[in-house]
This record gives sequence, structure tokens and C-alpha cells, in this order.
Amino acid sequence: MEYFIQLVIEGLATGSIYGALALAIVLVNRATGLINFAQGGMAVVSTFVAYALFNAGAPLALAILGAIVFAFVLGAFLERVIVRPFERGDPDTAVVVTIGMFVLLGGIAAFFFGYEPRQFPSFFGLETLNLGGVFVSLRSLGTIVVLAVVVVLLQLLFRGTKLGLAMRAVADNPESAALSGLPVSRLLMIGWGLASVLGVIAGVLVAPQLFVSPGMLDFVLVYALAAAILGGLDSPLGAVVAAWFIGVIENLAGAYIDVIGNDLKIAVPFIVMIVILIVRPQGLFGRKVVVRV
Amino acid sequence: MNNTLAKLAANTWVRIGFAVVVAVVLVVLPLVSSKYVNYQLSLIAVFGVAILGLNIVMGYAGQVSLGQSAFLGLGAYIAAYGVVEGWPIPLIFVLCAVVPAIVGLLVALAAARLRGLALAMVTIALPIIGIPLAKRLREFTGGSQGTTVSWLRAPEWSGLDHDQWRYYVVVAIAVLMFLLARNIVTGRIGRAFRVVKENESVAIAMGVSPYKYKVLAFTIASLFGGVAGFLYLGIVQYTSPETLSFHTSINMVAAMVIGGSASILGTIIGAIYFVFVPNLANQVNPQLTALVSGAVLLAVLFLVPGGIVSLPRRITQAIRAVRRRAGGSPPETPQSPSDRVPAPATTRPKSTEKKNEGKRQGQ
Amino acid sequence: MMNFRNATRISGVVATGAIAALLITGCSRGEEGDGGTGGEASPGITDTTLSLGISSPLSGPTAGPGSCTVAGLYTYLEAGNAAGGFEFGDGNTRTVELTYLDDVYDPAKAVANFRQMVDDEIFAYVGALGTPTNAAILPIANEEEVPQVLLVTGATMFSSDQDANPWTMGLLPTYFDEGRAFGELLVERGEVTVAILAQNDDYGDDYVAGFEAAIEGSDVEVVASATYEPSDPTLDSQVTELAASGADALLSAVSVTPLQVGVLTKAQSLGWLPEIFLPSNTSTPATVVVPGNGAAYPAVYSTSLSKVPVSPAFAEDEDVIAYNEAFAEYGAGIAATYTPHCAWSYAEGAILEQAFAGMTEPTRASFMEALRSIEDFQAPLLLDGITVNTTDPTLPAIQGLNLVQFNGTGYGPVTAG
Amino acid sequence: MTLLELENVTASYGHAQVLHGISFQVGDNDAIGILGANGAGKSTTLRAISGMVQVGGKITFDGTDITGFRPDKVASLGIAHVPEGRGTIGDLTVRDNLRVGAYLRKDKKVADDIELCLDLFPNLRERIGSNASALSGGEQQMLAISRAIMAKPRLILLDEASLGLAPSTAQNVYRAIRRLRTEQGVAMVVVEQNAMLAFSVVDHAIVLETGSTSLAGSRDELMGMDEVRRAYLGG
Repeated sequence: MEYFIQLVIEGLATGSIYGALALAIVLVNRATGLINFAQGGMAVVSTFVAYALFNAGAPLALAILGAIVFAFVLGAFLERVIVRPFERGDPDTAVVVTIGMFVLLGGIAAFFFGYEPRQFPSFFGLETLNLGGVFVSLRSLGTIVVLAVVVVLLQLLFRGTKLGLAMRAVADNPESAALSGLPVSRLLMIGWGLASVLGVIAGVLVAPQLFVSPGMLDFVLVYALAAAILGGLDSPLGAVVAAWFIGVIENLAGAYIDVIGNDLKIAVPFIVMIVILIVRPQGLFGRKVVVRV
Repeated sequence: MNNTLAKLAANTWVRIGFAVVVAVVLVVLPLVSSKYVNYQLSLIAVFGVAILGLNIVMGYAGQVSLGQSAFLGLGAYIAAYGVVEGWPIPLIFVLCAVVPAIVGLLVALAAARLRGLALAMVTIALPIIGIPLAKRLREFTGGSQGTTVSWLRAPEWSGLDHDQWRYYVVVAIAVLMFLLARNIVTGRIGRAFRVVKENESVAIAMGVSPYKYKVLAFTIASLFGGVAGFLYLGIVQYTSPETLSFHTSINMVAAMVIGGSASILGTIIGAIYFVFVPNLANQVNPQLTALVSGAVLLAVLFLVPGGIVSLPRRITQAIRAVRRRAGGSPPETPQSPSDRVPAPATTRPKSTEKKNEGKRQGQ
Repeated sequence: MMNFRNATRISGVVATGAIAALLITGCSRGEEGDGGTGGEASPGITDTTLSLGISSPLSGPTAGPGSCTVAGLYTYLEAGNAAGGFEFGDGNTRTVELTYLDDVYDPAKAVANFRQMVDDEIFAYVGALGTPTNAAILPIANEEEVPQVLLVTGATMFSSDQDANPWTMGLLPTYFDEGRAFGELLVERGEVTVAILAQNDDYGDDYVAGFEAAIEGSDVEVVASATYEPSDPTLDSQVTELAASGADALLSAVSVTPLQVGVLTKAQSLGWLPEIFLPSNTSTPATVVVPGNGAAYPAVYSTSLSKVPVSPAFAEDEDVIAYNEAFAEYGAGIAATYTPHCAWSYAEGAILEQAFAGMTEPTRASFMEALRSIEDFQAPLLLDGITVNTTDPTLPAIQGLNLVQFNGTGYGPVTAG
Repeated sequence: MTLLELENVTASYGHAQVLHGISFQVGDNDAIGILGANGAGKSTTLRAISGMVQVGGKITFDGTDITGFRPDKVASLGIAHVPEGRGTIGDLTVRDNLRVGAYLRKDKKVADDIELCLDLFPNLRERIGSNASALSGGEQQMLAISRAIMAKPRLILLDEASLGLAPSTAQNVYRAIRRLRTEQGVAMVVVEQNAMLAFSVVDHAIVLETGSTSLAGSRDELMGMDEVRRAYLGG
């Protein structure tokens, strides 16, 4: 039993890593209606900024704060300068543009820091709590708490503020939003900026474990995409719950089902995702969209 | 000027003449080129076929696929297994086409009900699952070390070197696949694809089942992917789990868009881009390949958002614009891309109905 | 667009054109003088220069080690060039140029790079990293008779059958050997339970096979094992699984630095403190054992074959001083961070120099013969007792491993009994 | 007093010019109709005012030259555009759509005005929590108009409000528009294929043919003309 609980806890901790980045994906999708493959790359570059600041002697909190500011500017800048011309065109082209940014950002990070992973300090320390035979690391707990706080803040932003309302309106129908006087251009930049901030929060949360390297989030991004889509793409809470679900189910299947094993356990969340999507195409938490013809 | 060109292109004899020139170049090229050049040319044919399949499902039918590398890998593995087992090559070829097509069909039967991102995610899962699966099925795949083969060797009578022989085999099959694809996309099926891509409700109203045609598009794409896998093994003579790599899929999507979505010629350009750009990046600086590739990709899209195939149109447009400005005809608001946003002049209004039908945003 | 009939007609024209072209050109291309069995010089060598090529992953997840395989070798060669060049057995002194390309760990790209460099007339292909990339090149290199040697991979396939593949040779002791060395140490202990964590590829497989070969018939028992994919973000669940076995020792055949650190931190956080066995490529104290708090474990073992230039323990060593000086000048721009591959490929440069000295003719065949005749060569940066012997056609160039134990700051001789 | 003035306005989509020099004026509290066949440039005229197409000539609103302004800027000056195809924001609820309409307002009376809209269109009251995409076509049109009202504009641009609606629904919608005009005195530019509906609201109208003004006059003048009756009034 303790083993089972331990596996579930590990799954939640791993899922939190996916969830952190999934939130950023959801935010960009909410703010701009796009899927951004460069989300990981933006997060990595910003995390490297935190790394560089910390290594230059800044206290960790300050380094992270600096990286957050940088991330916001980076996101807004990329939206304005690179993504903007493609936003209303062919969606495939827009996606390929984000792929191009992903490659380019990875290259930039590598240019300055190389590809070899670098250590990053944890905000939460290395201690582990022993709760009746089940071990929970402070780092995992911290990650989960930060995620929960971010989800609450995001819900408040989208549900409770004029800015959030405006961002949703712009993502959904920029033309009508502009006709109501919404500053579409600025809102898109803010949306990307905020998503980029979420990305760097994800980055500094997972960096102590994954280390900082240009490719640190490549595979996390795939899981995060799965979580975002499974969660319904427009629901921050859904994305995080889906990410936890993926983390847990992957662990349990790998440990308990022999034929799956550690090598094929990665297939489990994806197959489950496919089945769920076929039954519920809007995802676990997505709102049902009524189709009228 | 454009008109004369168009007229010229419409002339059957000019077309045949052009085809002959292309054919002669394709035939003579390997005889005078080095093994390296032949290898690169052959790779263009290999990935041309794979990207062609991708273009059919994405460019023509409008369904995102981020899993084309899985079918490429599957085809290559089938071919490798067949070669090791000593099966006749025509049989291997047929299996390389049919088995991936069946796998694609099965996946599509389940997935084609999904749209946009959900569909993209299912296709991403293919290479993600395929790689550990390939390692697991070691008896068939050679595990992570892969399978090395030596086949498609030039027969004695041909007097050719192996690289030349392989080039001819691969390019001949690729040409056939391109002709096949052209017939598909210009025919009834291609028209149906376009309707499904444009508007599924309209498709239904016209009696075209979007589901059926999406499944068909996926199946065709998988078949092309499998054939490309066969060709891949013919040229590289080796396959391993890396062949399935998700990055290959992503790069093929990028190459497809760069070359020109929903365009046969664009596919060829895309394949050249796919093979050539890593090479170019290596020449610029082998330590900065990622930086260079990313920059090139973005630069090309900025210059020709419609893909390189639209470059001539883009140039004539630019020339016309310059002329008009010189002629002092009606003033226009500037047309630099960054000014276009709040005024989506030519794009369709994103009405609510449209959105409900096809959530295509951001796949 | 053309209709189908047109297309058919055009295909006919194509076929005709093809045949005509074949007849006209006479389908022959200048035969390339490969191998060079006569006295004539092979491509890539003149009286004053020799060119070598390497294709390694210089971008992507394996780019850290990949860059080091270039940086160390480049450092050694450039330092040698700067000192006046390399002396060859034929009496000439030559400068050696190294061309390096990025293959992103993609076999098709590696083959393209290899063919391109052969086209550009490299004399030999040396020191490349990566099992699938080198596996794809192997048959071509042997067909074209281009040396593909001193490969920085521990996979057995590149060295085990040099009679069948006479132009290919590995550099490093195989993963199999490393695994076996660990097994042998444990067998001496008697009754021990072991948990194994292995990468799901040839790396992990060879490692485990070597270990199992050593413990066969002994009292050492493997009580749990798990695998992982190099792309996994964390190995926490694998470690949790293994910890449940409570084994006395953990063989952690993990080749990814952050994951290896994660294994070390996770096991102790679960209260599981086995003896740890780390493979040579993820055992650097500064980047793995210290961040993973390896001091918490009763013992951390590894195998080692080279000195660690970045470790203070070797700061006074002559080889290390020379390496650090040269690396700062030539290699630092290529590899920003140290991995053991930097040291290995530096030693590889010295092995090449030995081979050059034995070359009596400017040919690839003569080079291979010289390369295969090195005995008991003590290459720079290799630990005492680790020597280069290339005469056995089933073994890589470097053999022998030193089992070492972590002593709080670096590695020393094995003490625990 | 002139609120809006178009002087020789041209507009083009890419390289296709659609308007070839349109001129007209709208006074305070005035309502003007734009009639014409499909493709005559009616909607484009509105889009030109809102800054949604490339324009030439001169557009003045309340003394400010707004030629080439972006849509959000135009809206902030007090012009509300109800686009063709309604342009509601599908993923947002009815209430949120109304709040988006009031985005630029800084006053505290937004809630009161939401009530006002719900009084004007009682159907919306029942659907206040539904997503706009779930509404019927008529309800969406009502929502789109309400969203414009919420901005408290000085001028409303209304594009084909009856398109695709059942005749009785269209009548309902236009009844509300008349109320809006009489009770609040908002100026309007009404584009409408159904001239009878348009004439129930406007005082003046212009008729467009392939991007140019072919006729202009007061409602009664136009209704008296044979060609207008034949072409647009079915008689």
C-alpha cells in the first residue's frame, strides 16, 4: 500500500512538471487561439536568464524575478515582431512559425550556454518528509503548491477581471473585439507576455530536477500539450488535473502492468488520452461547444 | 509578362519540352555527380515522397499530422526485415506501402472524428509510442542499434555504381508517386479534400462525408510515408528508432509549409529545403546549426508566407505595387505585415458559425 | 494541370530520354582510387597536410558529449600543429586539419556528412560519437575503404569484428567491460542483492550483459531491475520501484547527467542507501556525485580511465596542465562544458599521432596498419595502468578500467571491502 | 451638425478596389441607409469607416480625421459597428459579451445598461448565462446590437441586421432599432438589403452600384422613384 501511495505521489510530482508548462500553453491558446511550440524554448531562454543572474551573484528570488520580467518582455516582443504577421493567415503557417522560433531560441540558448545541462538551485531545499512510510520531497510539495496558486490566479484573471475578459474576447473573435474598442494588438502582446511568464515559472520549478539546458523542456512539452488538450485547452484547472492524471497513470501502469514496463509506459497516457478524446472531443474539462449549422 | 508566361505554360509542347529537359537532367545528373551528391539527391526523393503524403493530408485535406515520421520508420523497418529475411523486393515494396496504409487507416478510423489540436495530439503520439515500441520489438527491428542492410546493389549488366543504381530506383519510384499524387489531388478525391478543408458543413451539404475523406487522406499519407520508408532504407541502408524521431515529423511539416502547402511543386521544393538546410547550416557553422536553421526558417516565412512556391507570384505583386506607386494611383495604407492585424482585409471574417464548425485555430 | 493522357505520354518521353542519355554518356564515372594499396597517395594527404573528418551531434540533447568529442581532438591536433606539425613514418612532417560537422544524432544526416567529407577528400573519419550514426556509416566506410576509427562509443559492435570490418575500430572500453568490472567487484563480496537501472538501448543492454556475465554462478543476486528512456523527464518512479526491493547495491547505468543526479537524490530521499555503481560517463564529481549528495551512500563506485582536468585533485598533473592550457585556447569555443569525452578525445589525438608516426606510406592502408600496431602506449590524460593496445582485432583501442571509489571530493582507489 | 463625413472614399481588398469615391454625411441624431445589390460595396463602406479595410479619401468623425485609424481607435471615439454575420464572441456568455461591449466605459452604470438591453431584447434575459455560440441567429443579432449599445456610442453602423432571420424575427429586431433611435437619439448608418426594413428607420439613403453612389435622397424621394421601387421594394 505504501508503495502504491508512493507511486501516486511520484506521479503527482511528475505531473506537476507537465502541468506547469501546460498552463502556459492554455494561456496562449486562451489569449491568442494559437498553439505555441516555442513555449518550451521561451521558458528555457528565460530560465537561463535566471541562471545567469543567480550565477552573477543575485539572490535566487531576485534572479527569478528578473527572469519573470525578462520573460514577459520576451513573450510580448515575439508576439509583436514575429508571430503578429502570421496570426490571421494560414494556421499551419503560424504553427510552423512557432516551430521556427522553437529551433531558433534553442539555438540562441545553446550559443550562450552550450548544450550540457547545468545545475539550478531549488527554492524549496532538498529535504524530504516521511509521512507514515511515504516520502514526499519539499520540492514536489512546493511545485504542487505553486501550481495550485497559479491556477487560482489564472481563474481569477479570466473569470474576475476586465483584462481577462478582454483577453478571452480577443482570442475568440479579434475582429469583433476590436469593433468594441478592445486594443487587440496590446492584448495579444500581454497574453503572450503572461504565457511566457508562466513558462518561466514552470522552468524554474523544474530546473532543479531537470537541470537547465536548451532541450530541457522538449519532451515535457509533449506531455504538457497532451495535458492541455486532455484538460480541454481553455481550462487552467483542467490542464493541471489532466497533467496529474497523466503522471499518475503512467507510473502505475509502468509499475503494475508487466507487459507495459518502464519502456512502454509513455504510451499509456497517450492511449488513454486518445480514448478520452474520442469519447469526449472537448477534453475532460472543456465546455461542450454546441454546433449549429 | 505574366500573361506571356501563362500562355507559354499552357502550351502542351512547351510543357512536354520542359518535362523532357527535367527528365534528361534527372537521368544524367547521377552519372556525372559524386556519391555524396547522389546521396543527397536521393534523399530529396525519399523525403519528397514522405512530405508529399503529409501535404495530401495537411495541405490538401487540412488535417494536421505530426506523426508522419512514424510511417516513414514503419516502412523502413518492414523493408529492413524483408531484406534480412531475403524476401523478393517487389513483395517488400508492396508490404511497405500496404502495411503502413493499414496502420494509418486504423488510426484514422478512430482519430478522424477529432479536429484540430486533438487530432494533432493523436498524431504526435505515433512517433512517441513508436520509438519505445521499436526498441521493444528487438527481434524485428534490431533494437536500439538498428538494422544495417546491404541491398539494391547495382546489377552487373547495368555498369552502374551502387549509388547511381539506387538513385535511379528511388527517383523512378518517387516520380511514380508524384504522378499518382497529382492524379489524386487534381481528381474527384482532391476536390473533395479541398471542400472538407474549406468547410465541413458545406462538404456535408454537397454529399461529401468529411469523415470518410479524412480517413482516406490519412490512409494515403500513411501509404506515402511507408513507401518513403522503403526508399529511405534503399538509400541509407540502415534504420533505427531515430528514423521515427518526432523531430523528423516536425521538420517535415516545416518543410512542407516552406515549400508550399497544397502544391506538388511546393512539395519538391520543401524536400530540397529539408535536405539542404541542415547542410547549409553546417557550412555556415557546425556549432550553430540550430540557430541558423531556425533563422532561415523564419526568414523564408517572412519573405514568402505562402511558401517558396508562391515566390514568383510574390515578386510580380511587388513589381506591380512599385509600378503603381510610381504611377501615383490611389493611396493605400501601408501593407507591411505588421500593420495588417486589426484590419484583416482579405481574410474571411471569423464568424461564430465558422468557428463552431471547424476549430482549426492553432493546430 | 496536365491530364492523365499527357502524363502517360510524358512518362514515355522520360523513359526514352533516359535510355538515350545512358547511351550517350556511356554510364561510367571516374573510378576513385580508394584504399590505396599501391604506393600512390590516398585522398586527403599531401606532403605537408593531412585532413581528418568527424561528424558528431553538436546540437540537440546529446550535443554536450558530442561537442566534447570534437573539442578534445581539435585541441590536441591544433596544439600539435602550432608546435610545428606531426611527424609521419614516411619522413614528412604534416599539419593535420580537422573538419567537423553536426549530425544531430540522425543516422541519415551522419551518412550525408560522411559522404560529403569523403567527397571533400578527408583522409580518415575519426572519433565520432553515437551508436546509430556510426552504425549507419560502418558499411559505407568499409565499402569505400575509408578509415572510421577511434569512435567514441562503448558499443561492442564497432570493435568486436575487425576482420569483417577492417576499416572500423572503437576507442573506448565497452560498456560491457564496465558492467563486468562492477560485477567482479561484487562477486568478491559474496552474498549481495543488486538492483539495476538501465537505459533502454544498447548502452544499458551491454552494461547489464557485462554485469550479468560477471556474476553468473556467484552469490550475487539481481533482485530488481528497471529501464528508462533517455527522454524521460525524471526517473523518480523507477527509483521508487527499485527502492522497494531494498537491495544492497544499485547499478545505475544512466547516461544522462540530470537523471543520474536525480537517481542519487531520489534514492536517499526514500531512505534507501545502497552502494552505488556509476558508469564512467556520468560519474564526474562536480556535476553528478556532489550535486546528488553521493556522500550519503555507504560507497559510490565508478570506473575511470582518464584524469579529470576540471578536478582539483589533478590540478598539479602535467598532462592536465598541458590539456587545460591548450583547451582554453582551442577547445573552449567548441565545448562550453566539460564531459569526460573531452579528455577521451584528447587522448585519441595522441593515439592518432602514434599511428601517424608508424605510417610508412601516405595511404589509408598504411595508416590502418600503423594504427593496428600500437602496443602499450601511455596516452596523455589516461590513468596509470590504462594503456592503448590495438593489436587484438576484437577489442577497442583503449582497454582496462580502473575501479575507483568516491572519497568525498573526487575518486580514489577502492577501499571498502 | 455633421457627425460623420465621407469625402471621396475609396477602399480596396488587396489589389481589388471595391469603393470608387463615396461621399455622404451623417448629422447628429441622423439615420442614413445604404442600399444596393450584393457586392455593391455596402458592407465595405462600413468597414472603411471602422478602419477594417485599406482606405483612401477622407473620413471625418466629429471634426477628427479618422482616415486609416485602426478599429479599436475608431471604436474609442464613439462609433459602434455591428458587423455582418453578427460578430458575437462565441465562447463568451451573453453577459460577458455585453461586458465586452462596455469595455471602454469608465462609468459605473454598466449594470444598468445591461438591464436596459435585456429590456430591449427580453429573449436575451433567459439566455444570459449561455455561450453566444449557443444562441439562435435572431438572438445572436440581438446580442450583437446590444453589444454595440453597451458602448454608449454616438454612431452605430448596422450591417445587414435582417440577414438570415425569419421575417417576424427581423421585424422584432428592427422594432428595437427604431426604439433605440427614438428613445436614445443615436445616429446610425444602416446597411440593409431589405429596403422596406431600412426605410422604417432611416430618414435619408444612398444607393450604391459597383462601388459608386448612383442615387441619394430623402426616404420619401427615394421611395417615389420607380427604379428604387423596382429594384428594392419589390414593386
